[in-house]
Amino acid sequence: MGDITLNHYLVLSAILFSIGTAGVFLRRNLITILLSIEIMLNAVNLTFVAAGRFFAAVDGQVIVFFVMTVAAAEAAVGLALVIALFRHRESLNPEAFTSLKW
Amino acid sequence: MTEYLLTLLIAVPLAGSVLVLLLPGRGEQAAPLIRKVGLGVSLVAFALALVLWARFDPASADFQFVERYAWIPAFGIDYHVGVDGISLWLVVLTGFLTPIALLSSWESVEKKTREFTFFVLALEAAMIGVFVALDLFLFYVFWDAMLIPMYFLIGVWGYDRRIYAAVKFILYTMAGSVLMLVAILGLAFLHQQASGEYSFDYVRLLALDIAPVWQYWGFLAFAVAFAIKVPIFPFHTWLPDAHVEAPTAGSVILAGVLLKMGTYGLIRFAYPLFPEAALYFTPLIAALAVVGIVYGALVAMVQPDMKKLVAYSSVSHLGFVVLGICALNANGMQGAVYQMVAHGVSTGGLFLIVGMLSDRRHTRLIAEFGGLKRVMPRLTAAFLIITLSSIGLPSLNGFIGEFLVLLGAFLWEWRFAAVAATGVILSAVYMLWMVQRVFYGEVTNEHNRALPDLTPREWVVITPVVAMAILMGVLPNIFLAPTAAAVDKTVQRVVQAQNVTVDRTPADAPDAIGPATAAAGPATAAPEQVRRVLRASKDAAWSAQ
Amino acid sequence: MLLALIPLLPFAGFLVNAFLGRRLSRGVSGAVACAAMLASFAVSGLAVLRMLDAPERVLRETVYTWIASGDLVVEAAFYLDPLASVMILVITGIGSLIHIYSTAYMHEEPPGEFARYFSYLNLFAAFMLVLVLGASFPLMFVGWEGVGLCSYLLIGFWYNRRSANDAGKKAFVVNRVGDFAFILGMLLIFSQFATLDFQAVAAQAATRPVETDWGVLSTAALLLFIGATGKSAQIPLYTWLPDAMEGPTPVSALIHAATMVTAGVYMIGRNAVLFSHAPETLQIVAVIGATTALFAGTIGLVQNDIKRVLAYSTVSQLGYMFLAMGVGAFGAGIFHLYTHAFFKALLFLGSGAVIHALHGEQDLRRMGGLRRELPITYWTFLVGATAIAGIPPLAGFFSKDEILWKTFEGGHTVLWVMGVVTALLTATYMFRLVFLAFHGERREAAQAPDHGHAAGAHHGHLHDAPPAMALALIVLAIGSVVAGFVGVPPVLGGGNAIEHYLEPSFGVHAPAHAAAAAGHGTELALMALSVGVGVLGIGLAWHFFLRAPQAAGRVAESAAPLHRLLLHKYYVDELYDAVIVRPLVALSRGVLWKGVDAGVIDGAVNGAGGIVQIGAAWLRRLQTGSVRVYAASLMLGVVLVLGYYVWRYGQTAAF
Amino acid sequence: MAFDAILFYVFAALAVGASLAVIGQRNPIYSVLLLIGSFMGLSGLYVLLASPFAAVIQIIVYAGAIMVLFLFTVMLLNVPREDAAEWDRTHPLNRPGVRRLGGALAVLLVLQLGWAVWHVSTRQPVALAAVAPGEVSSVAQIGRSIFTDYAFAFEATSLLLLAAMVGAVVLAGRVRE
Amino acid sequence: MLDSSFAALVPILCVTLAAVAVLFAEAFRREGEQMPIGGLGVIGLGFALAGCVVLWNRNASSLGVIEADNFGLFVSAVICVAGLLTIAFSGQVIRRDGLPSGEYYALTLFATAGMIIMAVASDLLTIFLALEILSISVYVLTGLRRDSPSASEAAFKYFLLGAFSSAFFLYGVALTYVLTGSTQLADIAAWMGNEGLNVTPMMLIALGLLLVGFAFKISAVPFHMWTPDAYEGAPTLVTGFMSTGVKAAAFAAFIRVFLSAYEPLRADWTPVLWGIAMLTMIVGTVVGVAQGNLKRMLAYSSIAHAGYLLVGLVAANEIGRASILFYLLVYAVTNLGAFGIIALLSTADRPHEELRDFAGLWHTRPALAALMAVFLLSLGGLPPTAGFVAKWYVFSAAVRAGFYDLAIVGMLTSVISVFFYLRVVVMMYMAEPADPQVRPAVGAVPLAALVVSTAALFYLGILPTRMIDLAAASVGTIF
Repeated sequence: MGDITLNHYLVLSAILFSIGTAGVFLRRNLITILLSIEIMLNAVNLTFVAAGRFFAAVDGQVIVFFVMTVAAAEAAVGLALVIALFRHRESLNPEAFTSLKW
Repeated sequence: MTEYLLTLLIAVPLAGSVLVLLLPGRGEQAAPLIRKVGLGVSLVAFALALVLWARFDPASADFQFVERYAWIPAFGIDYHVGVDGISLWLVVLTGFLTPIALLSSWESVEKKTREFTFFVLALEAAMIGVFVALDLFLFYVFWDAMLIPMYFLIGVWGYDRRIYAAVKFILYTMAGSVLMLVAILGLAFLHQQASGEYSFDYVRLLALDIAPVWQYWGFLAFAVAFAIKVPIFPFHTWLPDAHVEAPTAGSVILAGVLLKMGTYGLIRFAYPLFPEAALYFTPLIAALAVVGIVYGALVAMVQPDMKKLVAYSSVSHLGFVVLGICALNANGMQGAVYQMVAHGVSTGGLFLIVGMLSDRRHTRLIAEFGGLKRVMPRLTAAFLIITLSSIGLPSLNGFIGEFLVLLGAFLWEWRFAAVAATGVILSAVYMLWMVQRVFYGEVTNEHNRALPDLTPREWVVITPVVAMAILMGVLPNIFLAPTAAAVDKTVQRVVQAQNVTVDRTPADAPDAIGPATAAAGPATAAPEQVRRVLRASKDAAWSAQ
Repeated sequence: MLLALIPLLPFAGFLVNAFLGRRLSRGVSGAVACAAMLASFAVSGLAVLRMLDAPERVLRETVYTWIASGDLVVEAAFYLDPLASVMILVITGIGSLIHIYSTAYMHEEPPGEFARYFSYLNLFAAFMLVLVLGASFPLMFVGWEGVGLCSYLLIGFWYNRRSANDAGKKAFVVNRVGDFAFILGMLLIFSQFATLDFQAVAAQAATRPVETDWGVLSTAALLLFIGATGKSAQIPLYTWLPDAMEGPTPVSALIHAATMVTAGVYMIGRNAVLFSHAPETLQIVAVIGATTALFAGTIGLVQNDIKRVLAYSTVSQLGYMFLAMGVGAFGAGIFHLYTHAFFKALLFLGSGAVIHALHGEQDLRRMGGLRRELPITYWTFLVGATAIAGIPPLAGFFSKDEILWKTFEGGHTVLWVMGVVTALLTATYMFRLVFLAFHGERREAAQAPDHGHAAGAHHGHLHDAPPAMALALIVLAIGSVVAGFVGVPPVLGGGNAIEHYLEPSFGVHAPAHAAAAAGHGTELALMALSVGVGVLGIGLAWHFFLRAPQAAGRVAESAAPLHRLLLHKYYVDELYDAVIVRPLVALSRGVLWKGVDAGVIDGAVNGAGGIVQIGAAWLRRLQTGSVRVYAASLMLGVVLVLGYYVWRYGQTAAF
Repeated sequence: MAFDAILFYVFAALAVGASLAVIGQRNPIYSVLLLIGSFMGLSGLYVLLASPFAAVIQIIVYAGAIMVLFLFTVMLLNVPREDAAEWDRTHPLNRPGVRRLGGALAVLLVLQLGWAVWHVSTRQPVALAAVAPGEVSSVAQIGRSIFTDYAFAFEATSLLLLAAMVGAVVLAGRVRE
Repeated sequence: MLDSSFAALVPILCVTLAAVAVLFAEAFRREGEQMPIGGLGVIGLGFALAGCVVLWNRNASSLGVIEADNFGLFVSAVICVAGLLTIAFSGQVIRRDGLPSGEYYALTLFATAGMIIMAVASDLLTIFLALEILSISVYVLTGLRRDSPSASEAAFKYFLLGAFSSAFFLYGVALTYVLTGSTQLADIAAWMGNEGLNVTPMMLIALGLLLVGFAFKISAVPFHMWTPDAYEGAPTLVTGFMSTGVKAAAFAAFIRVFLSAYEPLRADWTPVLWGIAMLTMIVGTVVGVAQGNLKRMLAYSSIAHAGYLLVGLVAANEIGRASILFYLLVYAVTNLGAFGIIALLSTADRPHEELRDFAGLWHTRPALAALMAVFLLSLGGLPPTAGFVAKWYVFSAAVRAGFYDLAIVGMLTSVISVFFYLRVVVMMYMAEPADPQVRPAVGAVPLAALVVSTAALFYLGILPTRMIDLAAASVGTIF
């Protein structure tokens, strides 16, 4: 324990990242899966901010700004796709969308 | 013209193939014109091949008509072509058989004449390219490029199981040749390590001193590629399928020229480039060749399908060629070169006639025929002559090659020759048995009663083949003489490498059979010495295993 | 060009008949063929005369270089020496007669077939002459195989007869078996002497010591001899010859009696020096020859087909010749070859005349009493039979006796006994033939004829040989009488001219002559013995087949198994069929083709493709369509890559 | 234990706990809301890291805009709960073994990442508090940085947003006849 | 200073402006009015291509994150060619399929811009943003056929996995930043150069995560699972475009990152890439054998080709880099040609993408069949097409570097791949048409594009010297 070092943040972000990855293939709801990806991105953001703090530079936060933009863009497109999918199948279960395979 | 002769030989059929595509006319309306143009182009190519022969200097062992232009300089790849005595005849043979193949399909190809002619001419260009290429990259390009037209010829114009056969043909051949490509690349980089620059040039690579381990892998890669093409037992199973399913023209070219690429490759590339490895593997290859001779003959004997029978007979005959190469002496290798051409003529002829029968009856099963001699005596006579040439009747072409090969092999290792010579018996068995069942006896099948004899066109197709078979048998020296210098050079190269690096036995090592007496004269002394060195080294190679 | 002309003339005849035959009438075809042969005969005579004038009695003509490769140089060269001269005269002379005979014999064939027949016959003559005149092994081999080819074509001349085709094919294939050894022999010789020219080989062989133990030359000679057993129908490759009787009878006379089958003997004579240096091989030759002679003679005793009897007789007589060669009596062997050509050709042509008269009937059991209706045939046939039985002063007596004497003189007592027994058998079966065919009464009703076209003809009046055939018969009969006089032995006051004439060809310098004088008494005694045996044989035949025909039947019944054995030719054909042919075909079809080729090799090839297909099908199932599985796969990849790094770091950090 | 440290653990626990709850939650609405909770934790951590800009946009942009978008969608589609139809429950991928495998992969990833981090930590055990924050907290500096050093990235982002906008419209919009 | 500073952006700007212009044009388009919108794209791409030519050998650099070096320009040019070909085929197809043309072209151009940025970016963050630009555009393009369930499904799968993998990639960027304090490739390279001998786990993990991100984009095994589904579901032309453009861009960045920034860790990434290359070649070809849908088959083929390209990367020598460039160009032309033909033969209600749909094509459309055959044979690597030279080039790099195993496996798998390419040829040439189906006519522009592509393939196959020299020059001066 003791002092909080960069590593604490890195480990925390690793844990969050892994939670996100687990969510991607454990959940059976497209929206939750998208949320899981958001968790992953946030975990990365934490790393950036912590590292920026460590280097005493603003780069970390700037990058986080861009990552959030990306997240927003992904969310927009992702949700649009979810809507499109839902129109076809009335379901958000990923297992309902397996017409393309093999 | 001489300085561009080889390029012309490649370019003329190629240009002809494009020309055929561009000829006006829709569908089969244009077919008569296309046929004539195709035939004309192939005849021009043949004429060029004859010019090549006429201007060829038989005394020289060097490459002639050499052309060399930088192609991909970054890798030392040149457009480098030339012929020597070994490739000369194969070029001429290609030129000889292509018009015949086209003419043989005059009527039997009823659909897509344009594409058919295109592919045949493209194939001719690629085949000539293979035989004249002196840059390994160029060689490989032609080698692989040749597969495509052949694939289409089998697959589109073939018989019932044509697709299986075509795919098998192309995959089998490619599977072998890609390893060769890796070896070629390896060679180029070895050259780069040795001299600082890449080179795919055959002549330069010959000067390369290759470490034994590279030689072994390189030789194996080359040899497998060529063995599949030849085909050497047990890589032969694509051949019967391809032959049986191919249209007549395809079979003729396949048997007549394509198979020779494998044996040509062995002589031109595999042996001279990797002499030590070649010597190491030669007994194995020779053993496979001998097995192929007997095996091919035995399997041919029991085939119910004429084309398949002839196909297996090719396996047997090509075994002779390979055995001749393995003998590594002038007789054997000259015999091999000769046998390549002879086999091209006679087996080509067999396929032509089987094709004629097949055109008439739409079957090639031996059991469907019988007693045809009564109905079509002329065709029978032609078939008989070609049969006899195929089974090696002296005074026809088959004998010379077989005899020289057996002689060469005997001088090297008599056991191989002894087993191989049984092929002489077996070829008579299977061929004559087929002749008997197809042509002799009573006409048993009503369909055969009214078959027409040779048409004028078929006369034109078959006469050159028969004439060639006789000419080659009666005046073989015309064909042998130009090969002598080049063959000697090749043999010397392989054997000398042996002398330098592997052979540790004293020069007067006792010969198992006994050397020629001094009375044999100085003329024979040098080959004898070579032979002796070779023998000793072969023994060493065996005992080393 | 003189020598080259000899084979070229018949070859020209062949070309004419082969290419124009269909448009020529029978008369023209036959005339062309006969003219070609006669011209060749004339040229041969001319050449022989010129040869006799030449120094060392040798003519050599090089036309061009045929094959040149490495140190192998084969010239298309012809070589005429006394040995070859005998042969070419026999070939062209008897050949001409047989051509003439054939014009009548084959008259019923349609013109196209007639021309085809003569073209083959001419081609045969051409090849046979190449065989004889060739100055080197390969050139001889050209003729050797060429005559085999013509034999094949002529045996199978009636190609719609299955049995004829089978016989032709069998002849060719069995010959090929011999050729296989012949080729190896050539190769071995080349490897030893670096040449294949007969003279050069002989010259070099002469410098070698005689191989008292088995050696290279013995092997070479043995291989050549195996080749000869094929061509000359000796044990074990004789089986094709009796079947070859399927061909037209003149063909049997020319090819399967007078000329081609003697090629083996000729070849040994041609290589006498080589064989002389291989005494062990000579021993084998002699034993094989004597055995064949005896063996074929026994079979000949019981055969009922007139031509088959003659065929076995030929095999038997060829055995004699090999016996002679084997005991080193090359001259005697060639002498017998020469006399045999006359009387055996005569016998065959005579049988042909019988068959011709009976419209194809060949079964002795349906003949009898033909003496009255076919007088020319009968008398000439009788001359031939007497000659072969060894009754002096006919040709057969001198040559056969010479062989027996040389055998005895060489100390080969067992072989001599076999020879004498064979002589007895020869006389017996030959006169059995004469008595059954020409004496007694016609027995046509014995069995239903199985030759369709022979059916209606039996009761009509039989025609004796037409002029062309009669001419040949008579000339040959005269030959059979007088041919032997060139070889009257010294003991009977002759000079044995032919053997002296031939000696240079064999390179043998007559070591036997010194001892000859001492054995005169023995020689005379043996001569008497062999004549006696001949007479005895005739007597036996007379007893069993004319005086008391039922006695033969009784003997046959009392030794039924033996009789059956002989009738079925010792079951050798069946044996070959069961041991070689069938297993080979079964092996090829069942094991090699269906098993190895289609099963193992193609199985492996297709199997490789199959593995890819299976792998594809399996891997493809992983692509389930579920995005979560895809994510898991991606994740798995991540974990594997990172895991690899963990592992890798652990590896390096350990140090 | 310093106050900073306590706050760190509290926020970390919030972030991790909420995140776990997000993926352990069948109702997407709750998931979205829980994720916002997680973002709060992160925001707190950003404050601890002397990065107020990040902390603020985390709340305003992320929680305020993006998550609202999610909420909109969830409500628009009206699928409050993860549907677990019969075919889904019997789906091979929902067998416990497969699910455990998925979990195991995640755990493995944690271990791998953690391993890497701790290996670093043994070498650089520097307390962040000991590092002078410098200009990290200066929003002005961030603005300068964005328009100078990151000018291209900024422009690229505009491109990204334009593309996403067009994309979202074309995907979610009504099908044109 | 300013113009030189913005010079490197010219190709990007051209494409972006074209995209914006397209959007404007679409906005002002009246309902039902036909507008040659594609022409705008052609102009933009043409100028971009011209910009690449002008910038050649200038080593222009803009804003510190864009390096218009020859390497980047070569790839940019390849991407522009891919874009041009796509647009050339598009006019007819989108009219027929009723796709929203304005959005289609705009997104295609956005994606192209993203690709070009990715090819020339020298900063990890920029690369990430470029990746997102192109990805998002392509996701949308994939799902453009909203009425088609499979298109939506494909788009979503692609999107989800793409987002998933870019999170990994981003994490890799973050860890790199943690280590080095910078996202600039040059800085990272310098740092790695110092620390390279002293490898820490963090470096390896960062490396691994970046690798995963790239491997996903180039669809290497086992990160390939999205590929077949996305390729099958997407509109055919989009499939062609993303199989070539995305691959080219991703490879450019891959090479740049791994051969500059992470070059010092080569010993660490070579074995992993070796394994991935092996797996990719094998799985791609083997599974391709079992496909009956042409688009899906070409998807697996594209996986296999990614494997061959990886071979060049693993070899990592001069030849390897240059060969990748050459290969990308050839692959772009070839693959787009093949997909173009599939697209041109399809109609909205009657897709022409199953193997059996091609039965007897030769009889009804000999020219198209011949062109298709050439493309397929080039994909299979048979001379005298460019595909052969490309493969030869890549494998010679492997042999040069001593990776005989890769070369041999590559060769053998390309033989297997010939099998499935030939299945199409078999269908076209050796099978009779099943039912006399009406195949749509092909317009002049697409046909011209196909013919030009074919000519280019033969040109590059027979006289590759110039292009090989160009490719070699592109990489010679950079890394």
